[in-house]
Amino acid sequence: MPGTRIGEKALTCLLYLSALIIIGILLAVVGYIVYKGLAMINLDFIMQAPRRAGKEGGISSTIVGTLYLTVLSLAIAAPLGVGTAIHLEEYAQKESYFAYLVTLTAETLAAIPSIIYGLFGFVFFVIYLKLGWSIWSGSLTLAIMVWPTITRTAQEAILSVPREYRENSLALGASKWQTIRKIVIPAAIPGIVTGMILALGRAIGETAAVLLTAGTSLGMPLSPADPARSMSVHLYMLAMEGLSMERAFGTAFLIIILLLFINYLANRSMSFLSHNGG
Amino acid sequence: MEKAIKMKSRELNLFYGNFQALYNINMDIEENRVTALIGPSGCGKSSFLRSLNRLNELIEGSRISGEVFLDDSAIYEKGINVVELRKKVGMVFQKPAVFPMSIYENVAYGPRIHGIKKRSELDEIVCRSLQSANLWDEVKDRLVAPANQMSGGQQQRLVIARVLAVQPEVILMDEPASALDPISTARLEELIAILKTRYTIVIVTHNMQQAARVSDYTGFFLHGCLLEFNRTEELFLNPRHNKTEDYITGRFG
Amino acid sequence: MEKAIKMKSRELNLFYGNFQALYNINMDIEENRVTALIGPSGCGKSSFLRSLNRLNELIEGSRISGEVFLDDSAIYEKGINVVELRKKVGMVFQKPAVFPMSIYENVAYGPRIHGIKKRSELDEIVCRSLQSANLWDEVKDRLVAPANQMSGGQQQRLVIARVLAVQPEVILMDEPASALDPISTARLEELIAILKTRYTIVIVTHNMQQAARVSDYTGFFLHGCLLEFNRTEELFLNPRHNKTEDYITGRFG
Amino acid sequence: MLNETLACEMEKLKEEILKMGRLLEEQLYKAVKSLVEKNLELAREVIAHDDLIDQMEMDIEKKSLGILALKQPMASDLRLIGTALRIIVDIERMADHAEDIAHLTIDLYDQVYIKPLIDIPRMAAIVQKMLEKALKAFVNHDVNLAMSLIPLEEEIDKLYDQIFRELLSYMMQDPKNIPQATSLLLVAGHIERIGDHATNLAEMVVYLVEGKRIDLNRMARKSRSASKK
Amino acid sequence: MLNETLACEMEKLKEEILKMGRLLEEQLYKAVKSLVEKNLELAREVIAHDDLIDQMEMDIEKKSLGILALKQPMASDLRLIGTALRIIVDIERMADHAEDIAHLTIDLYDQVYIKPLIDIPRMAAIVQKMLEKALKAFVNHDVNLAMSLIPLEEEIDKLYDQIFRELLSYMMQDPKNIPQATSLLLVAGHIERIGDHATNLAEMVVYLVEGKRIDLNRMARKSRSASKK
Amino acid sequence: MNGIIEGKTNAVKQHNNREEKMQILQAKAGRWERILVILRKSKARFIPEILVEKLLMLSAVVSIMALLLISVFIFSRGVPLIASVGLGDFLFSLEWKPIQGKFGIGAMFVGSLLLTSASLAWAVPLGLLTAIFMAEIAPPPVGRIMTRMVSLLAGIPSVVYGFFGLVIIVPLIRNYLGGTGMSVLAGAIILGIMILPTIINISRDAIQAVPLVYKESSLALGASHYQTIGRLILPAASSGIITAVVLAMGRAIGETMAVVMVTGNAPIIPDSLLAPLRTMTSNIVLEMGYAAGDHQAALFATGAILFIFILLLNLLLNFIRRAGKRYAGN
Ligand SMILES: Nc1ncnc2c1ncn2[C@@H]1O[C@H](COP(=O)(O)OP(=O)(O)OP(=O)(O)O)[C@@H](O)[C@H]1O
Ligand SMILES: Nc1ncnc2c1ncn2[C@@H]1O[C@H](COP(=O)(O)OP(=O)(O)OP(=O)(O)O)[C@@H](O)[C@H]1O
Ligand SMILES: [Mg+2]
Ligand SMILES: [Mg+2]
Ligand SMILES: O=P([O-])([O-])[O-]
Repeated sequence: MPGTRIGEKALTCLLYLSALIIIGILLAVVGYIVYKGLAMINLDFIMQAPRRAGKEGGISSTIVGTLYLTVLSLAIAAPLGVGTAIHLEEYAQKESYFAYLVTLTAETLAAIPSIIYGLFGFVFFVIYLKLGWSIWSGSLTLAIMVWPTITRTAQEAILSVPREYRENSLALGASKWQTIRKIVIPAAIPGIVTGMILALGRAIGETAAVLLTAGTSLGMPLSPADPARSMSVHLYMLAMEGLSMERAFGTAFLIIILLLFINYLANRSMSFLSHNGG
Repeated sequence: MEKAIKMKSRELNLFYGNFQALYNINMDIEENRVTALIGPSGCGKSSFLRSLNRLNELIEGSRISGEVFLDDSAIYEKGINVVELRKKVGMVFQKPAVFPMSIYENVAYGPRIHGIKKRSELDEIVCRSLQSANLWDEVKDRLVAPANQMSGGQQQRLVIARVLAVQPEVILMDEPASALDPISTARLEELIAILKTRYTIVIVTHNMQQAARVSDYTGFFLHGCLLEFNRTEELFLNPRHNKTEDYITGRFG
Repeated sequence: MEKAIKMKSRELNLFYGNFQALYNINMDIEENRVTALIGPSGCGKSSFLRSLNRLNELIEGSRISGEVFLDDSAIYEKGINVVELRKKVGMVFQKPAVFPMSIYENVAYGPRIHGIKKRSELDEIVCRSLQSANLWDEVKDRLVAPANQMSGGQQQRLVIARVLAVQPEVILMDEPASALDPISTARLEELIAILKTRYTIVIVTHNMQQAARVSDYTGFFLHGCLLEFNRTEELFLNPRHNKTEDYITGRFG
Repeated sequence: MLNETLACEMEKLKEEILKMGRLLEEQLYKAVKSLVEKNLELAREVIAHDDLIDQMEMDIEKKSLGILALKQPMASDLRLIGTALRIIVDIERMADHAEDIAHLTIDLYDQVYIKPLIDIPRMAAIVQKMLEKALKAFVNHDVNLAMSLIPLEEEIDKLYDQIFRELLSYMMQDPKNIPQATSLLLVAGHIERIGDHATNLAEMVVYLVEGKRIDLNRMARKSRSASKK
Repeated sequence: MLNETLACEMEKLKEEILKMGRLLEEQLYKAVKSLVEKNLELAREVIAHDDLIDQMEMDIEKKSLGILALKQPMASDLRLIGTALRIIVDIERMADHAEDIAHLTIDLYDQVYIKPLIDIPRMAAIVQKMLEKALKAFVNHDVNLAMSLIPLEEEIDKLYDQIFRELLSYMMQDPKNIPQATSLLLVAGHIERIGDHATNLAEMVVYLVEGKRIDLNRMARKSRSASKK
Repeated sequence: MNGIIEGKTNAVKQHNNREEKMQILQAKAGRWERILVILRKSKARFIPEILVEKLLMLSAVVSIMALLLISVFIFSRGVPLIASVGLGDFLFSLEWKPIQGKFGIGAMFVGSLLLTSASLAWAVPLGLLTAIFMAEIAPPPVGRIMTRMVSLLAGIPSVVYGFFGLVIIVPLIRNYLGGTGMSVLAGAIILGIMILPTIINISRDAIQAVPLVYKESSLALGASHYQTIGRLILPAASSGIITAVVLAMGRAIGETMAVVMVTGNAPIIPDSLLAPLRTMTSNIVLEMGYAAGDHQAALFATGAILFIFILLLNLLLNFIRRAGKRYAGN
């Protein structure tokens, strides 16, 4: 084949170039926001309540709102998701209609765009269940949204526990639940935790669904029945309505830092737990 | 030198859905002897082995007819405690599946499951089991190390120690050496020779030479039937069936 | 009955980073003969095999010193075309790695890579290679079926057919039967016996009996050294080294 | 020598044993013929050819061990090789006996026979038949044929006794006959022992085929020693 | 019988062969003693015990094949078993010779010996020494010891010739001596053959240890037949 | 329980035959004992086992219910309006004047498709090349670093991307290419960046999942590295790569916030790359805050259309996976 050598050289260049572009994009996005946002960050910005619709003051109430929303949604979704995963992998018959249905459900839920969750949360929780724009509505909506993430990762983690472990445990005279509790879940913990951290990230970043279910109130949320504005919604409002670009940068910076931290946690949990256990 | 019959199967049939995997198996397994099961792939060796401690029940759609006896009690009888049965009839699998815990915890797993909580008691069981599995000297200084840092052969012996810790009477082994290198295999075979003085062992192996080396009795399976069952020496030197002869001389298929 | 030397290594040393995996290997590989490499796990058999077609270069940090000759040309010389070399020195791996394509495409892969485009030509090569690999009769009616629907033994023979399709002169096999059941193994061994009339074969095997059955020459590796290299019969009946004797009589370690 | 398949090697092994057996038959035939016909050439040939048999024995032994080491034969194949290793010991010794007869031929060359040699060739003929049968039984795995050696062995024993007594009476008649008669006695003894070995072979064949050992040789020997007493 | 480790089984096999060898030595000793002392009891014992040797031969053969089938011995182990299979054939035949001597003792029981039996016991003693050495060499894998049988074999051959000639002269002297002398001649012949077999054993030991075959037996036989001529 | 037994015993006492009575008594006592034993045993083992199983099953049921509820609520709100407007008119009419009761989402529909294709057009090739680079070309440490970076890109939420587009991309376009900057181009760039991680991660995983021994076998047949990639590795990973593209497509269609922030949101079909557009998702999020009545229903109808779109994509995905399984996985 003539020209093969030159062709391969060109291809190599192209591949390196595309990798550079990706790195460039990341550096541009993160770098610019960090560069601009860093100037805004101080204790006041974090600790003070927003004033004049966010034009002045800090973002403390949105931080609290975000924490409220994510923790609550995770608390709802995690047991459900892990439970579903255990049921699917350990109890349900693999070929059964029910298992197929659940798997299909998880896939579909994972694919549904967040705006649809927003719509649903709005009609169902806010209006139909009369929860109003509240942290409850937002968390429940987010919980449904992140449930497939948790289920899927937990399912995969459980699936990756070798079949031999179970057989060995059963052959030692352990019951099924003993086997799951003592062997399967400990071995799958790294995957399960990673799934939860991923869900956490997704919940923090979510905007559209939260916007439609938790409202945009800037007041400090005290109970889950109160409406709240999350940091990402706050960023959206600030930017779209051009209220305060500096504060927008500051918020974006905080979101990115939070996510970086979560990303780091996910990596650590994966490697730490897998080294310790697996 | 005839010994007592520890386990026996009578007219055992096994089905996976509509597929019949075993046909009328009658086998007597002598106490304190090694019984080897050989035969071409898919002939039903593993299926038979797993039906000896009802592990076949884990497979969806598997059904059984006929009887299996352990010490004259029928293990498929209603009301039999499967957990008790599996305690008595332990199993070692092809791939050494050590649990992702420390060496100590691996061995203590079974006793813990069965309700032993006292540390001193556990310590003693762990020590005794590891000694019986010929592993104590190699691991006594690192009992808390993760078990999966051991070599394949050590792992397989650890799995055996784990089985010994629940004080079984019969040990079933499904191709326990097929994932091991020749040296580990040799050590495992030595271990089997020692263990048979105290336990009854049934071993499935693809390796005819291995069956010949370790076992006192050998059963040859073909298409789900137990074609020939005899003293190992007889079976390998003077097989009664032509099919057995063909298989062990490698003229098969 | 001495044959020409097809490949030879001279003072071959292989390093992985700082770890030396092979020490001064000198080996003559005769043409149209089967040469078996045996030895305990980690002794360097695979490393030596892979250095015969420079596949070791895929492993990061591997370095080599010394020489390997194919028909008197040094394969580690600068300017040697690695692609050409690997065409001449084919390789079969432990697990039958059929590509996720049809049977036909698997065999046609190599010739296609090397620029053969005409369908009739490809047809002929595929047919011939499958015949040589003793597989034609079993698959001739389903050449377009996905290759991974075949049995393990068939897959391994397909992999061999795929190697044959690029018309190699030497075939390296790294434990080609360790994933196969005894019957497939027997068929593979038969195939090797046929292939050696036309190719030079080097085979790594964990199974001493297999080495004894299939090979004409056997090399015993220990800790990266070629401890003994001799006619298979001599090596198994009258080993010169005590270590060899210990290993083949199973008294090792 | 190429490393070939087990079946192939087994065939070859059998053939070589047959070849060795045939050479032995020839040796025996020639030895007795040389004695009867006073053929010095033939006797020397027999003595020279014994080396061949010894060589064959070594070759077959080596090959058998080679097969054991390389091919892991089992069941009937294994028994065949076990038999081969033992058969060749017998054949080698039979050949030695034939050689000894040839030596005796040479010793007797310059003497006129005190009586026409009739019974010794007859004995030799029977032994030859036994050998033939034993080898055929070996090749064809034919137990019946192997068993048919018992009456022949008895016949041999009877003939030997007869020759023994006859020669003794010759010696008594005339002390000059003594050296020759003694030699002839030894010849008869050698032939008898060959027959004995042949029975051994037959016994091995029975084991080879049936996997069990019956003591043909003993049966024959017992009946012989009974008749001797 | 339990399926045990190879090393263990090999030890046992060696022991059994040794036991068989010792029994043979005993048989030979007793047979000759019974002849010298005209001890009918002892002769009968020898004849009875031959069954034991035959039984041992079968047992060892079975055990050897068992090890081959079950343990896949290699290298020296394999050679040992190949040797075992062959050695027992020789031992069995030696025992037969001893038995034949015992039969001859019984034949000669009612006769007064024409001469004091001196050389025959001497020959027997040497053969016994050979046997002992061969077996010891086998157990200890001692090639030198095995090679030391050559001079002994030559000695045996010389003694045999001497006895042969002596007995011939006795026959010539008095035809009445002929039956007894012939019998004694046969006894000497049997002992000579036992010596021959012992050389065989030694040869096998050399093969076992060195892995190569030298023809001790032939060397000895050649020197013997040379001296005979 | 004692009471029950005693009661029955009293009843039995009326019988004439004493022996019979005794037997019945014993039999009953035996049965009770047995039941007690079984109960005690099952308390120790079987009741929690079954309880746990049912609980786990319940969590699975909840998820199915959630999906059902979502479907029911979205469609029950949206479908009546589509029915009254007519599906064709609703989908393809370009007139979106909610105040006048004209509900045609044609422009938004086209807008969604346009924006999605535009972003896929550049992100797919770039992502695929990067995936190949990471899996096959890059030295392992570089590959590891890039994996971290890509997962970081994936973790950044859409609103941040939207914000970045708003403050960087839009002004850049405005300054160098003209227009307001709020445009198809800005949307395509931001959306493309957002779906890059999906494409890279999944196709890289697919490429890495191709067994090493395939690669070694191919090299041992005398193929060069690029030949191996082109003829063996990419085809073997093809179903994974297609999956990546389809997933990215789904993500692009469903994306809301970033798009809202950079595309200008004019409900018209754009005539150039620099013109603004509005997608279905933007439509919902922009107007949901104040919509009521039919207007709100129209927004739900938009959501329903989106939902159906996503379901169809999902079907496609399943189909690809099934086709992929036919060849893959020994
Ligand atoms: N779960 C299952 N469902 C249906 N058929 C099965 C199942 N497991 C095994 N079989 C079939 O039952 C037969 C016996 O299987 P088994 O695993 O006992 O064979 P084996 O002798 O152990 O073979 P191998 O040597 O390959 O392990 C085979 O034909 C197999 O296809
Ligand atoms: N990529 C690698 N990096 C570092 N060391 C390696 C690497 N591959 C192999 N080794 C070491 O080189 C030595 C020889 O390895 P090699 O794979 O050749 O052994 P082998 O004889 O084929 O063993 P096995 O029978 O287990 O396949 C071993 O000690 C191994 O640990
Ligand atoms: Mg199996
Ligand atoms: Mg290797
Ligand atoms: O060969 P033999 O001396 O035993 O007849």
